[in-house]
Amino acid sequence: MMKQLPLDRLPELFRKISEKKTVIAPIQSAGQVNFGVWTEDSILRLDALKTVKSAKGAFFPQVEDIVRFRMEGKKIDIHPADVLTEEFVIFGVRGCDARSFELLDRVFLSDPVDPFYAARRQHGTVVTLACNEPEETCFCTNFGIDAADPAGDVTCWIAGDVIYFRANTEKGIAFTADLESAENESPVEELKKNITEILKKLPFGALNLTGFDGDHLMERFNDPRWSELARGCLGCGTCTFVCPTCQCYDVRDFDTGSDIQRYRCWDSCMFSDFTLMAHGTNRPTQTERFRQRFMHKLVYFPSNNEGLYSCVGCGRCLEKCPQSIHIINVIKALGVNKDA
Amino acid sequence: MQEMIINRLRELLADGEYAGVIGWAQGETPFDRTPNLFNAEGLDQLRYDSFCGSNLSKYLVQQASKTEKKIIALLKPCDCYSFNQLCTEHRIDRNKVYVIGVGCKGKIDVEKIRKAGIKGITGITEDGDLLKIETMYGEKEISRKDVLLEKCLACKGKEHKCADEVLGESEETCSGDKYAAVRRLEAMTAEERFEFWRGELSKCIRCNACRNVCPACSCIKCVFDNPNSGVQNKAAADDFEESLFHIIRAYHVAGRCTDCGECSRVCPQGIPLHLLNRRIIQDVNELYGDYQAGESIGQRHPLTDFTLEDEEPSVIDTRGGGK
Amino acid sequence: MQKIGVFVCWCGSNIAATVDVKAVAQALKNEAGVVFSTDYQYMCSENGQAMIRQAIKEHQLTGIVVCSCSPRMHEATFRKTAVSAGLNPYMVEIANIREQCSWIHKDIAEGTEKAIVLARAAVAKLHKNAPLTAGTSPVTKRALVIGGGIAGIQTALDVADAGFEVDIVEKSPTIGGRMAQLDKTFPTLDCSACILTPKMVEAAQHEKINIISYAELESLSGFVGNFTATIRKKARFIDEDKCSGCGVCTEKCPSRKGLDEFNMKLNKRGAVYIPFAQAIPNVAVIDAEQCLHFRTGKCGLCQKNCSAGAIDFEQKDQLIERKYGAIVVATGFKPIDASAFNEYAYNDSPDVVTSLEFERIMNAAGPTKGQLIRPSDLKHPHEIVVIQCVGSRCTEDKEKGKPYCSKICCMYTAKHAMLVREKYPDVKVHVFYIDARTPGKNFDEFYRRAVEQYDVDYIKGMVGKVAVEGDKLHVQGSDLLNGEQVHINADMVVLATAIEPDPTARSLGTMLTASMDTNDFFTEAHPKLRPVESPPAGIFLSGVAQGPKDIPETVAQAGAAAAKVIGLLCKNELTCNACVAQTNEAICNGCSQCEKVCPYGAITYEDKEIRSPEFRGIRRIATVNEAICQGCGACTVTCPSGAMDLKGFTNSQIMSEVDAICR
Amino acid sequence: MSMNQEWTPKIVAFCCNWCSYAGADLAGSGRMNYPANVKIIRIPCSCRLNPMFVLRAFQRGADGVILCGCHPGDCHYSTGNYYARRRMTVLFSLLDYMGIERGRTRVEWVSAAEGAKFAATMNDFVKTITELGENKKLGDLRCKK
Amino acid sequence: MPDNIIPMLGVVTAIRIDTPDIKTFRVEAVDGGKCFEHMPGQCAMISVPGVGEAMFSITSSPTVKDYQEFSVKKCGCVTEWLHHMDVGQQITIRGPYGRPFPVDTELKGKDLLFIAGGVGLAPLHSVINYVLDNRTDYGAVDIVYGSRSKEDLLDLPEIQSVWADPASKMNVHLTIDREQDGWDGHVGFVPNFVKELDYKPDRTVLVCGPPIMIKFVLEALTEMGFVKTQVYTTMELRMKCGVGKCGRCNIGDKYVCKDGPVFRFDELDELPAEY
Repeated sequence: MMKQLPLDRLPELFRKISEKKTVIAPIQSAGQVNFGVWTEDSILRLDALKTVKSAKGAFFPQVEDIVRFRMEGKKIDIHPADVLTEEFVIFGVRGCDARSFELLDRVFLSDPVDPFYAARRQHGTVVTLACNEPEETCFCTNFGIDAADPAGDVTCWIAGDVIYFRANTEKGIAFTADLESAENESPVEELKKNITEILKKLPFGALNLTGFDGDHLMERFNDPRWSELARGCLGCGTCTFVCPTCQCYDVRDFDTGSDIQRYRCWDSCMFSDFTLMAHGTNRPTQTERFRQRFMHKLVYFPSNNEGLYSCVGCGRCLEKCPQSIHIINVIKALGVNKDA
Repeated sequence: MQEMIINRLRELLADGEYAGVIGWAQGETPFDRTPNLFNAEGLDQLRYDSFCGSNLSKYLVQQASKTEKKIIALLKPCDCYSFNQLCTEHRIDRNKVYVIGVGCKGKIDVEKIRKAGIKGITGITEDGDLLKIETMYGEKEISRKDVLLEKCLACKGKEHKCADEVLGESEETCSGDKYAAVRRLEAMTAEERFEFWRGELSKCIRCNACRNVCPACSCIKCVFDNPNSGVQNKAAADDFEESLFHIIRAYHVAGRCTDCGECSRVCPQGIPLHLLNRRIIQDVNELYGDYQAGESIGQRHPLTDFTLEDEEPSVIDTRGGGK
Repeated sequence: MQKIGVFVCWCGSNIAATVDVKAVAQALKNEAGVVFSTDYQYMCSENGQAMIRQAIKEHQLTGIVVCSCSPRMHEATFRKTAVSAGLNPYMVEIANIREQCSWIHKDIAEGTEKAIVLARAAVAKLHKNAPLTAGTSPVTKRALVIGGGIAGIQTALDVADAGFEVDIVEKSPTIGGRMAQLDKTFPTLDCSACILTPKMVEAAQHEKINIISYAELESLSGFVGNFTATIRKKARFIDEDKCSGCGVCTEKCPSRKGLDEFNMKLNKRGAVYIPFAQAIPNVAVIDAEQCLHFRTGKCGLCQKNCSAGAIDFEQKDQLIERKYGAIVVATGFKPIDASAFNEYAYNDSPDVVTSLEFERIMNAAGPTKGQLIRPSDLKHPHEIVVIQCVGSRCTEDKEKGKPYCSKICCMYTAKHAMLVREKYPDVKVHVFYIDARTPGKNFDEFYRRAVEQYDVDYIKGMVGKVAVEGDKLHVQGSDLLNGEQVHINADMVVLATAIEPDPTARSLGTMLTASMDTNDFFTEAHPKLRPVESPPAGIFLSGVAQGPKDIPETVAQAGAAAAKVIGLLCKNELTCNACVAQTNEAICNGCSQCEKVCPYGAITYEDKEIRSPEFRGIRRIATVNEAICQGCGACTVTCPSGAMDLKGFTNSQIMSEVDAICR
Repeated sequence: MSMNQEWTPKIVAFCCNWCSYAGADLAGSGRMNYPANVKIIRIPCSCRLNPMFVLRAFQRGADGVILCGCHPGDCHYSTGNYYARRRMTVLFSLLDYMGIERGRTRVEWVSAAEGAKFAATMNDFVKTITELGENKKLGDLRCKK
Repeated sequence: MPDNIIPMLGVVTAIRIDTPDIKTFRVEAVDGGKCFEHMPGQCAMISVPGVGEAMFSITSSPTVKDYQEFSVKKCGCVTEWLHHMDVGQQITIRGPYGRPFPVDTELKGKDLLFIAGGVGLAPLHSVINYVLDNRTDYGAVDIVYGSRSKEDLLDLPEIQSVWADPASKMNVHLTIDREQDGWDGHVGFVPNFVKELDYKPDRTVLVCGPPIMIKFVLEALTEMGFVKTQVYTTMELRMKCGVGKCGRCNIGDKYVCKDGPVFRFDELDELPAEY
């Protein structure tokens, strides 16, 4: 059974939730929309289809302290950072980003479980929002994601000036408990049908992913076209850092003067120092680094995860790559059908 | 013009004297233009049109040293400054590059079209100053001059400062006072300026796109990647580090930045990074005389130079800002 | 990880009165890497040093921090102490807790706290120290003196007397320079030639001195102790070995159109000439532009008449390449061009002459054989006006004059006036002056003699205009003391023109990477403490090339420069500065920015094979010549990648200090 | 330093070895008082001051940074302070542009003979920084205890 | 307490200088005893806070009850720091990580041949001592070990007094690259030495050393009739997390820290040659 709320009363809802929980939502700041903590002064932008950064930061923040060391003489004191204990709601997650959480779970919740991530997952409620107007860069359809009916603890639809809620999980039921029931669910059905029609028109909506799997690992890896594809790549981390599924991280120490703060932060396999050791690196040129990123998404990850791709088709890399090199290029260039 | 360029390149590439051409290739969307190296066979993939905004000069740092043969580069008038600067810094061997200056009448920023609320773009055609945009939600129109890249609004003119030959016509697209935005910031109070920059820089995700695209940032190993530099850092852990990265970056390119505007073009978060560099350029010009980095090869830039009569640092107290 | 010892000095009560030295020593014990920490009454005393030595050995210290007086005081002492205990001298850091702490603070708590912070900073820096060894480079035991005037001759003689080879490169056909052109010298009024020519002869005959006349420095490479110079010896079309200087050729030469440079072009000379009677080398030279043989292919009278067969029309410029350990710049000066001062009618009347021209007119070997006659009509003048400061102390028109005082004009003007009055008491001499500047031994007495004994008419004021009126020169000036306009109908006007560096100085300075001031005088390495050295090591300054000066000053400076040269050449090898810049080749971009800011030209570039994780292949890399680098660090800041670092003051050392201070 | 102590500014003074460090020594031998929160770092020449050191000091909690070098024209290395002058002008101007209080950075030329000037400069600088208050804009929060 | 990111405390209780650039550190928990149990071939992350964290293979055998040892070659900032520390220094440690040599399964009952070069002996050291302590579980054991010079041979006293002791029933063959005074043993490179020793291809081989040595050893073994399923090695790539999450040390779809570091050569054959 769905719940509903007039759109203009959403801030009221947020206000109420934020008495007990942190609300994270797409918020505009300095001209850009990103997920951020909602406050009364925030500019909420539920109409923005894609935040610049994906929603993954809510569970896997770009920087997080993990442990602090205090050194004295030959002695070391170890003070692990606290894991999250407060509840939060992340609101307005799109179907693609919602899928990315499942993919991150595969990494961080597999044995041994990452305590920081696990705590965030445990305390976070994911409220997703259907995409009324998908864009040409969207290709979530390739990965079995329904932008018209996204997953999450709660699914929302904005139809006209009403926002509809459907709880999908226990957390979701708790979230929607106080909302009034929807009188009529047909606007949602109408909207879904509409969206489904638009999704059919996506230019990259139906990619051929044949041959991207563990069984063809060596073939894909040894494809001679990688160097051609990677030639324009700047080796920046834009694609990685806007990507909802990229999960590589680095662990670093910062000397604060009084102690050593160890933190982890997002890293990118596109960076030249990613695998650099004292005597060199096993990925010396951008070609190898570029290949690594896409092999991971399209071959290695599925090989280890029952064929599940580490891409959700959000299309952020299509929009943000400074030189317009992205996963579509790779899929189209290396796809098996081309060889056939 | 694209036809003309391809024909000329076919001629040049015919006898094998050149290792290839650095140009723009057709990407997957109608407006994706990806830098690539072309040989004679691949020329049909080369595109030159209003979407070729990226500056190709930095690719020559690697390519020109790799090949024995000369390489051909397609450079727009503004790209030539970066090219000259890289030659000055011995990062490109001028003798190994044949520069074809390609005409430019301003390049289109697709991001600006999106920002104007046009969604689901599937095609763009130009009709004089009018852009006809096909989208998944019907046809839209927008004025070309409203969606030019930010860098085109600070156009340095139509002259190619380093071309061995020039193909096509250029037009200056400068929108007037290029320091207007800098002055607007200067007119604010220190507190307002601080808030402005904190707002902008807090968006930074440290993707390094600005650095990696910047023709002045051609270091073999950047200080931010070097564990021994004392500032090595991969993610901004707090406000300070967000600023630190951009202050140091702006300072490192001071005197060498040609104001090519690539940093702002590639920033996924739309941070107006060029406003940092432009302020330095403005300072340098006002304090030490007019200087345009990359105007010619072999220049000595203002921070590696001095006069006995230079202003004292306290001059800043009396200039703009300082409130 | 270092094993560090900390030694806190009381300096009697100098430190201990306002810093709790025991507390400092105690606090430092807890610093990472500090394995020993103590305090003592006088660390610099023999007992204190022994304590340090013992601790180094006993605790196997890798470095020490001495908290004491300024490093400017005892850094060297403690470095020696460290060396004697087997430690590298650069593993010593000083925390200045006296001058910068105990002496400026009164509160013990405050002073102690600051001393601890300063000591911590020194420990933090020391953690990043590395043992340094100063490099060495060999010394070529030969000096090059550029310019053969009195400065160059004197330097050459002094250096040669110490037993070192010296080459003098002189651009004109003879050595002697400006001093050879002078008639008498102030304040003794002895004959210039009489005191100069013996020196010239001595130089010529000195077995260690090699005079390369009619030659100029073409290029210079290398660095202190190891310069390589290429010298262009211009073709003089005379075989120097054969020519006996008999002068027959000069008499036979049919061309008489040449202007005699030695006599300030006041008279004519032949196309083949010997500049003056005592020229050294006493060898003729052919002016190819004037010589009929070169212009028409005919003539050759000189060749026919030369019994020595010394005339060689086929002679070509010759390039001599030679290695030197030291270079002395003694390029001297020239009077400025007076033609810019037409308000004094210099261009309008031959009777308006410069002082140096006047000097030649007064000289017995000069164009008038020493007769004071007017150049225009060869008549004896009765009234002479001297105008001082022509082009000197000229601040308003930089194109025309010089902002500096030429220093010698007041004195030579007094000399001229005196000589005229002495020889021709009938001639009235008026001198217009702004200030009469006569500091110097017996100088003011000399000037007063001119005024008082010789009745020279000194008028304080400037001349507004000199106009040619018939055969007279109408001088219109102001007398500031009497507050009136002065009009004098003079027969001759002498302009006491400013002097300026020789025109070749600027290009020479560039060649030597020696810095110059805006007036093209060579800049000394330190205006007070190193007045005869140029900033680049191994380049020395002698004479007016460095700034206006008179003959005794020039000779004194020439001797000083020689002493510096001897000090350098008597070493078999040079110990370089250990704290020099160093390139990390793995990350050097070869961008050439560091080279631009190096004041010593210590940085060059080489294509080198690089094997680093980031790059494999041949790349342009900056190389620092340790023998030249003085360790200022300008390059390190210019380097964008941080490839350039300064040993002893590395980026990480300074940052560690910053961190420790801000902790 | 304990937490409950009242805030006093932290000042880092970079002094060139040849003039200003000697000037500071002279101030010391003349027993000229200036606040203890000024700590001097010796560098060979003002041109050794890398802007990164300035930022580092602020990061680590400095409230003011001052560079002292030889007077223009008197540089031991003849040209170093001229480069330093341009570099610091551009850096300070950029910091100003980014909204950092102008007074937090300063360059002062102090010769080896100007002990009194050194002390006076430090007194004045400490006064300026005290008035400006704590450096909140450029500090790294992780370095604050 | 979360244990895969947060390290535990270890204290260095002994330091042995093995070669000019290799030292062996004995690490115990602060309260004595081992920090954790491990199997031969597994690794641990050792870190010096503020300097960095690095992965080292555990050199001591699991059969040692009281401590673990690490042989560390000086090559980067962490190792540099470790080489400078004194006994009593605390460090942080986490692990064990990775898949060990199959000492209790595939290797059991087999005739073993250990081939090591330089510091490559370190990972095998653990296995050899484990085998020695369970000597009856295995057949013939041969050890071929080579280094640049006599001084560069790791653990020489132990090799000579324990491994070469007839009671150990192991054959030890040492070689150095070039002739040297005071060395009367074999001279020559390891791969050639292996060929000279002419083993029958029925051994199970454990090889570790510099990549170039491994390459030629593998060629030699192939020539001698060995197949890849008989040969094990350990890999080393840049690692950070140790648990296959940070995304750094993969070779194809395998993570060295989790699926390695021990690999059989036939397994590597199915992976991209990106190491």
